[in-house]
Amino acid sequence: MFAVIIADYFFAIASLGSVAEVLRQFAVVISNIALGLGVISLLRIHGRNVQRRLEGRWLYSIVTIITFVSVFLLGIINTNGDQYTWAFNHVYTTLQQTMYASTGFFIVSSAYRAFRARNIDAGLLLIAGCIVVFTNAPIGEVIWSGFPVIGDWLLGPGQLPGYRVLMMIAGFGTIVYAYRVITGNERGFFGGGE
Amino acid sequence: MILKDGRIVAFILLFGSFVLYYLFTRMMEQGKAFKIRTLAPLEALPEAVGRCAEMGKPIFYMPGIGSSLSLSSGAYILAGITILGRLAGFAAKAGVKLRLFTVTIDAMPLIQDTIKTAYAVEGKVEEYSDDNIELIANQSSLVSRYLGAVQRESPAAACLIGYLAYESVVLSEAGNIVGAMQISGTVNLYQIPFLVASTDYTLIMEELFAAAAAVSGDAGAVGPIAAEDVIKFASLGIMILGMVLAPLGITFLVDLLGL
Amino acid sequence: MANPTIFERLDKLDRRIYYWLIVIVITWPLVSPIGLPITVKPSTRALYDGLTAVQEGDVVLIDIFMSVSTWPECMGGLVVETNTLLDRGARLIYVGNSVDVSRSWERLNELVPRLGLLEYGTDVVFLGYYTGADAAASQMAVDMSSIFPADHFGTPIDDLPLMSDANSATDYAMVLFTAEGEVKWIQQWGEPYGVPVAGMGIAMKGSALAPYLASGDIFGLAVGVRGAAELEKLAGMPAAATTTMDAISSTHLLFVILIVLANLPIIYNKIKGGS
Amino acid sequence: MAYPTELWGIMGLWVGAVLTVAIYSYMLYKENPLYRLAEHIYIGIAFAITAVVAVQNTNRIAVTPLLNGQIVFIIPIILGLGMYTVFVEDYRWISRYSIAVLVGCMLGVVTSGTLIPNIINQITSTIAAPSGATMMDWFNFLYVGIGTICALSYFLFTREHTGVLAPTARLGRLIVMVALGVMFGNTVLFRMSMLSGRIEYLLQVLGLIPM
Repeated sequence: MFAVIIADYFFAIASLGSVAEVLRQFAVVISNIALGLGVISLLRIHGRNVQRRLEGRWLYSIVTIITFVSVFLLGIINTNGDQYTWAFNHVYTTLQQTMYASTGFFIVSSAYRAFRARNIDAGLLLIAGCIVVFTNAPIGEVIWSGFPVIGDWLLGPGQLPGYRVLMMIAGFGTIVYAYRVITGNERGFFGGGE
Repeated sequence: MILKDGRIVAFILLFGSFVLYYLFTRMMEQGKAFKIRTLAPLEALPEAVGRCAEMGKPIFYMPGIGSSLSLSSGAYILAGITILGRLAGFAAKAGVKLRLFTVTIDAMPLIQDTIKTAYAVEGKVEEYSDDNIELIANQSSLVSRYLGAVQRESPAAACLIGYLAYESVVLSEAGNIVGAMQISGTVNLYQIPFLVASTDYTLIMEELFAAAAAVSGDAGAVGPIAAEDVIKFASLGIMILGMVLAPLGITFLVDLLGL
Repeated sequence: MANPTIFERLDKLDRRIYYWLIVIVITWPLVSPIGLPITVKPSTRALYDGLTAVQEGDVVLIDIFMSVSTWPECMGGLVVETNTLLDRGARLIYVGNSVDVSRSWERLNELVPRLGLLEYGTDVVFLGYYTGADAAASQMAVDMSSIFPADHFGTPIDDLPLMSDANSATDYAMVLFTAEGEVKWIQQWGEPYGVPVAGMGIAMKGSALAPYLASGDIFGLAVGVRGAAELEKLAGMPAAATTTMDAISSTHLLFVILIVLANLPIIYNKIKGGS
Repeated sequence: MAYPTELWGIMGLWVGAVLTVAIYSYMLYKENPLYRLAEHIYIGIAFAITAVVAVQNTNRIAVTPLLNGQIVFIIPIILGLGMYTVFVEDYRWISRYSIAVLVGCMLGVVTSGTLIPNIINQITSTIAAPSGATMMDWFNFLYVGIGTICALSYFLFTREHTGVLAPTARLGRLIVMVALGVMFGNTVLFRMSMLSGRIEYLLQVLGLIPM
């Protein structure tokens, strides 16, 4: 699979192109079907909790299972139905946004507790970070007009070499990774971890 | 030429890399030694274990969230587990209790096996216990479990090495509250700034892979990394040359790379 | 430590006090806005200039990668992009890589009512959700209809006149990403087919995409809610993102104050120990 | 959007508000049953919605074409279902074929896409002379060029950082730190805009600010 797609990228051969096209389509279908994997593991974990009447957990696990089953059935019957849309808009959307935003709290408490200039490296990171914070917030400019000037430089050329290298490293890493998977050196996929 | 326009350099880069990886792996198998350089976070592992031994406290390990089967997180979780093997060896030797928290169901057998082997090597297999390894259902419950455990058991050191997401900031803060020495490492770019600012040592991006390769010492792992260095040297050479040529108005190298 | 009381006390302060503090500093400016001025960054201007340079009838692909959780960050920018492109007479095709993309589409329609007044299928199409990341993007570049045999509402793609003009990457004048997932467009559309790529990223993209911006792989970028507010200013339609900026100012100030406070003892000790 | 007037709409808003408060009660008060309830509802509904979308999509892009006579789609469907054997110890090997196809395709697409933008374009744009000719342009050119070279030298893994590499790798690490600092600042912006979005929502539900 790898070879066909790579070859299609480099060589202008028509028949190869259509094989690569079919393969890519296959990959899309498989990844779609695989979305259900998480569901099975969810039902297994919570099903077990209920079965064992795990103290303080099993009632909640029932909530999870009931929520899952009812919303899933509603959705399968009619995705545009009122109940499904309602659950989607008001329960799912809300929880999604809320959970995602909750790290905002932790960042602030960590700002006092965890972010210390332990050494020059961390110090530099914190200084650059704070300048960017004041560049992003309009108040920075009010405090000192220099913040956005330095900040814009940091956001442009300042961070560029560092990021450029992190990106190149990621690129090199991908190639090594591809090689290791193809040659069977990467345990994760084919060794299954045994 | 059947090669598509503008892809010649990319072609050379990819297949040149593959050939080099193969050659270096072979060279290693035939006895040539490549050494991965000293990585401070890796060197700090014995210190962390020593601290725990002195204070009579446990050490915590978190190999990250996600699935070891996934394309985005798999490799990093496995790299974290390789490093775990080394740490478990130190812990077994010093008699320090190693506590591990994970959500990665599919890596559980591997994790247990890795730790058990490390204890067996030190001849202390009877000190190993499955109870010290906790499997937790999902990311958020892992966070709350870890927060609770840190408070109750107050470890003297903690390692957060693997594929980390938003929990990195929360867990490292928890470690700082009890004054644990912390070693971290991930390839999730968004989390690295937080780890650098809040833990003592951090493996940045590919350092995690290099560290895992150094620990395993396996030709299939170290060889490609050594070969990659050759490619990096070549890139460095091109950039240095290019920087000298640019002010002179010579665009030959830029044009060449555009092929 | 020389002055242990205040720092030690801060250290022992219940974290909940910090959390309540945040709630207060966010709520306050929302209820009574201050309206601090906003200056526009070059990358945002480049994006806006690119949008206004679109010709009438050009087809633009918009990837709503964001999930509903990212609305506060990116919806504002998406609204400005949509309005600006519609002003230029562009034809828009929306896709999305988040399972809740239909919800984002509905919200966009609420915020840009004239989307609903356009002739669906000719001027605008909502193809809906896709999965398969890079593989999908690379497949879309050669044959849109293989990934989307029908649009989100089940209309076969052959019945949508717009789609017959826009079945492969070369038919598109531009790809705009929203929130994340931009690299696949750069790698699978921009690089091989030369389709201009730009968009509205979550704030972290301001860092992650800087090299792409510098190397010209993307032509413009609005960074986070700040970028959205800048777009709103450029387009002269202040909305949600502009309102949020005051809360951003207050929380950011709190954040920096806490970091400085936390590091004062370290700096103090260094100076004392050094001399 | 105006404040809803019909019963379901109002109820929806309030359910949303209660759930938001339930989640934040963990941070603002402490871990409690209300939080746990919200957490478990979230896990359930998130999976339900993912599953519904997966079914719909598979239907649209594979099952429908299959029923319309494109027999070839039977292959990915079988491979996809094969993934589910990971849960059955004895048949786990089947899933490896599915994973192999998926991983092979993904790797091919990702690797081929990464070469030019991630590596070659980055080298090219480092050594391309600046377009402007001001002092600042040349200063940036030098800073970016030297910075990139130093930072890359930090990521050499088989040489110790001694000799020539000692100063360059050190400087390289500091340059990476600057980049990470910028990322740090931007992340703060992201988190805060998310959080203020939630608080804005609560204030809107309470009617304190307009929708």
